[in-house]
Amino acid sequence: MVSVKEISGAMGLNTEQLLKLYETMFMARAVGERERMLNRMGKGPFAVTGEGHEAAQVGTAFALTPGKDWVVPYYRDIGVALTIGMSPRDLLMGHLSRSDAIESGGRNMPSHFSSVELHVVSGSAPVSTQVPHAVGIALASKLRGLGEVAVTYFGDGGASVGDVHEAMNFAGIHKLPVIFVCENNQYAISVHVRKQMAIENVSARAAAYGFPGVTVDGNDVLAVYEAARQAVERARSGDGPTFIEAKTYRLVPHTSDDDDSRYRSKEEVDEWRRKDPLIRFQAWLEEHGVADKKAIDEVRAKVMQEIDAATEFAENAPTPAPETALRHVFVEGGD
Amino acid sequence: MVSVKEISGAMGLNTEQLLKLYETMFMARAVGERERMLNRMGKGPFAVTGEGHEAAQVGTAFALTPGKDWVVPYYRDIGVALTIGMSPRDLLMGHLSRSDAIESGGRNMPSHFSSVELHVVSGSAPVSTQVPHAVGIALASKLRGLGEVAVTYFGDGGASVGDVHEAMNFAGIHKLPVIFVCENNQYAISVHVRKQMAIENVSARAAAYGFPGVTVDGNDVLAVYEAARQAVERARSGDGPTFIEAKTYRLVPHTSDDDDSRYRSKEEVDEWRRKDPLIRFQAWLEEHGVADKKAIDEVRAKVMQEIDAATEFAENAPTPAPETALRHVFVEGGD
Amino acid sequence: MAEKTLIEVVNDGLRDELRRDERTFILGEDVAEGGVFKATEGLFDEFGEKRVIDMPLAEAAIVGISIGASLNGLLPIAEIQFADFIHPAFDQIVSEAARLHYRSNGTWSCPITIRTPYGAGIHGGPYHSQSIEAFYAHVPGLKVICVGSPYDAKGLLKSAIRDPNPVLFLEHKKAYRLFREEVPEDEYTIPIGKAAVKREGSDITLVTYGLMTRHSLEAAETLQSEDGVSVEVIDLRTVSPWDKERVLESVRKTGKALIVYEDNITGGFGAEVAATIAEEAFDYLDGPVTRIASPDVPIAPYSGILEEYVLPNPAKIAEGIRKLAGY
Amino acid sequence: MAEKTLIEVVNDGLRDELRRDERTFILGEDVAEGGVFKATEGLFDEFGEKRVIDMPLAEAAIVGISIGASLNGLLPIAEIQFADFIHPAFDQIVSEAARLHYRSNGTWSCPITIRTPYGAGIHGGPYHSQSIEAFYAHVPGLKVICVGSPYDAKGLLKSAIRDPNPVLFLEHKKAYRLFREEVPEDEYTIPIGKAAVKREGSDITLVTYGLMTRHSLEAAETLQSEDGVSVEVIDLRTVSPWDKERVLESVRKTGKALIVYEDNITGGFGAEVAATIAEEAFDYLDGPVTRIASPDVPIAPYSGILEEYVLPNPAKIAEGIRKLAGY
Ligand SMILES: Cc1ncc(C[n+]2csc(CCOP(=O)(O)OP(=O)(O)O)c2C)c(N)n1
Ligand SMILES: Cc1ncc(C[n+]2csc(CCOP(=O)(O)OP(=O)(O)O)c2C)c(N)n1
Ligand SMILES: [Mg+2]
Ligand SMILES: [Mg+2]
Repeated sequence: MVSVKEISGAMGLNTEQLLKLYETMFMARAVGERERMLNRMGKGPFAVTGEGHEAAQVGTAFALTPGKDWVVPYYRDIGVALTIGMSPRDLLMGHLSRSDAIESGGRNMPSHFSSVELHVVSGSAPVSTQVPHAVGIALASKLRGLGEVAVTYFGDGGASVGDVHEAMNFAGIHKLPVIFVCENNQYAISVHVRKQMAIENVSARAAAYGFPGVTVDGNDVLAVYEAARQAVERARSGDGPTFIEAKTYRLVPHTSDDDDSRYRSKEEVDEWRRKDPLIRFQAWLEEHGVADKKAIDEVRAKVMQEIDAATEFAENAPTPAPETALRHVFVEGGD
Repeated sequence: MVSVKEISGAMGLNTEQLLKLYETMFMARAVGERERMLNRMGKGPFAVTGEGHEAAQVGTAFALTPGKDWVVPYYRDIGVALTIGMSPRDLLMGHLSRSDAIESGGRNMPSHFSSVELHVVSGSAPVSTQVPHAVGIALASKLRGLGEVAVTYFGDGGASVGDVHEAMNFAGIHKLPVIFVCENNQYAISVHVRKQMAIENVSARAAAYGFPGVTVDGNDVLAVYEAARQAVERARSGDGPTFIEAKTYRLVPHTSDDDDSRYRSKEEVDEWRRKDPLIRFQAWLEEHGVADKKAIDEVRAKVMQEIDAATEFAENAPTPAPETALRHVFVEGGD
Repeated sequence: MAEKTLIEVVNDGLRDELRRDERTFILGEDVAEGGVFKATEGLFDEFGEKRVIDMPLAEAAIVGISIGASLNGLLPIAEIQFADFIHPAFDQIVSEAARLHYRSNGTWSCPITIRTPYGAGIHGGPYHSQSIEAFYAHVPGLKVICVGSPYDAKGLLKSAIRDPNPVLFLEHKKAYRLFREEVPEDEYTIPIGKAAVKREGSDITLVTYGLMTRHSLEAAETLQSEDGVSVEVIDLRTVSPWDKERVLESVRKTGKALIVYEDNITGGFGAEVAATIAEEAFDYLDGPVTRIASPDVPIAPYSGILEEYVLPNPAKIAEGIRKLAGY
Repeated sequence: MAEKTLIEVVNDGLRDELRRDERTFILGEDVAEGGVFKATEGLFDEFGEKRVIDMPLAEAAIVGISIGASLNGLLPIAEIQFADFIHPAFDQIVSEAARLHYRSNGTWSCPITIRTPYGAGIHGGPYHSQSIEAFYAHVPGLKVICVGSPYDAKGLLKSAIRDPNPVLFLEHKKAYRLFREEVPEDEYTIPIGKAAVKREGSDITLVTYGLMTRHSLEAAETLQSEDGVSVEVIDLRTVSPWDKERVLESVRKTGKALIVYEDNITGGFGAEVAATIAEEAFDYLDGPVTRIASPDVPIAPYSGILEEYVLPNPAKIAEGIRKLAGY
């Protein structure tokens, strides 16, 4: 196997890791497409996916220690969930709101990722409420001396919410091991980023809280990974938070309920399609001799097989029993 | 009368204006002391005053056009209210919650300044909720082409609140004629600013919203005035918001319910007493031959007379009739 | 008269008011593009960027800035994209908008309108389905309207926008396109605070609002035909201030009261209606004041199976009427 | 047994729990210095900066960070300086703390305690006097406690901190130093959700909580001595979940119910109690289910004259009892 040093620009990743990175990105893409397809077929009333965000999501999560570190994602983070270890089956079970879906057993919307074992925190829909949760998790990690890092994700729209200010301020004061990842796809549904902030790079806000902020090309998975790796290092060594802005683009409508042609041009979308992080990383892998077309095709075939199997499993899995709707309002036997 | 240019460092203010500045600062100091004295005498259950903040408050408000521009103050801004045109009588009527007190007729706490005519907006107690109001006022000024500037005030503690982030962000996006004045007295009650933010100058946050922020010596009234004058000019000419941080110190307890010896040393307070903005400005006036001791004494005597008269008036003014408590929940005759 | 849906008349009503009064303007998320439910469709094109303003994702600011603009001569019409997302603005609504007039002894006022889609039944899950009227109907100084049908919606939206007080205008999102109603093209308004008797009856008074009015009417129909029970269905339309007199008058006539609401039962707005009837119409009661609402779980789980299990529907309401009638 | 005030036992209870369980910690504004009411007096000195954390002025963060810390093995005890200032955290409490366990199908839980002083009568004006229990008692997944006396406060505070669910613990600030009660030094807890009969009686059931319990007992005393009316006074102590059974049992015995609460009347928590009695004890009622509360104005205007006019007091309660007794 090609050793680390031999791959220039690989940010210290070896062949196996690089292929895993690609596989996970492709899996994220394919799971998103599958969910939207199922939705169009009338299977699952709603789909929200992250096509286009794969490099930003997988690249950041790849720098973490799954099950030890914490991720506090938002609804678009299929790539984050998969990188940390949730399976296509977990996500498709959630998409079809099956009773055994680990995310919520059909109580939360799809793409509201959750796994207690994997430290993937269940989210809600109100944008950015999860950001203080990540800071609280990081506070506990510091107070308990656990060495765990918490990473939370939100969009450019989410950056406008007051909770983000309050949470980042506290994280800065106490130099907490937390990383703020903003997936800046330049739109909050239809609202362009120029109507959301008067600055070029939202990462500049980190300076308002006394910690570093970086802006990276969110479609360059290796650049994203390297930024995340450095942030994790900082966090783990007690140097406090980092804000990472990954500039990217949503290649699909906001959700299955959205018609993005109402607010952005085909030309703009096409231009970004040419910057597709998957195509780009595949080219890089081929150029650097990490994988040839054949190897890539094998990876894709393997992933598609898994997704087909997961789909079939989920479609045949049982739905929740109606009366279970009354359970878990309070911790059972808790008092 | 000494003409403008002849007074070096007067920021273009003439003798009359300089004396008015001093008179208003002294009046703010004296009204605060009077309210605390009345409270100790059992007259008025609560007092919150701004001794030490006079330069920051009067210096900023002095740059405004009273009755045209808007002030959206917080509870410590006795100096702002007086500069804009509220009288000691108005404030003392409020302190004693008299039925004719223009602030609230005894409904709001003292130092919750308000005057529809003077564009002094009634405030609440929740810290920083007033900040978006100032931004909305500025939005209306811009949409209606009124040329009015809105200035809002808050403390270092108030800067931590999410509403401030959301409001400053919107103001930056639309380049609104609004000024954010942070009276940084280094404490939120007992919490030192180092436990509130990881940065040296909170004015640095303006950069997160795309407009300028400046930090001034909040005990130097002329420096504060000049910063405000420039900010008003920017706002009026359509160049958008400015953030002004005035570094100062509260020379008195937080409120009549607070014992500040629990969280700050006598030495620290004494050190700041030596930086008293009133003493400092009086010395400047004397040095620059704007006023001699005698002139200063005359100003003080005149102010004390007014405050004594206002006190007497307020003490003899009627209290609210009990049943009026039911009025003004909704606009009367409004529907 | 044209047959219109609820969402169509909201759009019509907004257009009318923007044309009628220069002081009005709309602000909210995605409103320029027409909004996720298309309530503001076409308004940006007609009125431009000064009258239809896209906001950053920040509900506290949407309300707080509306309050400020209202103090300086404008009549803001704020849209909160889903009622579930109004919570960050709770402080601005409760502490500021609702209390400003009172705390200033009647000198300042805050004529803002906050529109938002609420309610369940669209597989929206626990964050696109909530009823929020109970929180706000408790707050003095705030008016709260809940509409579930086109005719009422248009007339009340105009009254809300013209009201000198802060008004929370809740539009049931499941009713947006559920059915059409005859709605006059000509100007009309419906007074805030007045209920509507949607069906006259003599055996039971059923008090409800929002989408539950439609479900209740269906149930009343069933009871009439199947059991010969005559139900008077009252749609409050405004929950604060609510039409106590009209409700009490009906209960004094029928002697039995059933209150139906969609929200989880405990502390829901229907509790206030029931408590008022129990105190002020006690002498006339021939049976327990009964409530039908959702159980105390977060409204609503996403799965259609779970959602259907918790929400009131015509069958559950019919069952409740039957039980009370048989008392 | 020592005689203690409410504020003293809150301090004792917090100290006991910090000693008992290493996972607990306190966070809030000014808590290191002891807090504006001295609830955390001395705790920073004993437990240090890792267990008693001063927060920036940001209530949404205080609650949101507590939620996060609870997910990672800690038991946060958050202090909100005044209940009136909890509103910015409404979204974090309602959308997050209360719904996390349900939305995750019981896999995640959120064992946080939020303590805050509430209530009027101290010339606090409209922003240092509010009752907030009605907002939160409506929210499934959240427990809400209202204490107005030392003995209950200590036992319930311990139960709140140890409860695996989010608990809102409301301490009536006027009761902080109003009176002393015998409070055992030894460990004891009081179960959440259980009411206490503070006075037995046979003619009328009076249901209340918080400071109103004390006022109600005084009124009951008056009625007994002056009118020979025997009032059973029930202090709910917990408003969510509340002790329905105990209340219904009493009403079935007395046949008359009076609900007393400090908050403005419409949509207050007492409406739920009244509605429940009217539905589930109808057959036993010999008179209207009556409520005594503040009028619908922002609680409370600052002027002592205005404040006294709006708040319930022993005289107003006695009047209400007399009226109901004479029915
Ligand atoms: C508090 C809140 N307000 C509004 C919404 C409705 N909403 C859902 S996603 C969204 C846009 C979010 O944009 P962004 O944060 O940039 O993330 P993206 O979808 O672009 O990845 C909005 C307005 C919400 N979920 N929560
Ligand atoms: C939202 C909110 N939380 C807490 C309080 C209680 N409180 C009143 S003033 C204050 C400190 C404010 O400090 P700062 O903003 O620096 O202003 P200063 O008093 O120092 O001038 C606090 C915590 C409040 N009024 N509002
Ligand atoms: Mg975006
Ligand atoms: Mg301060």
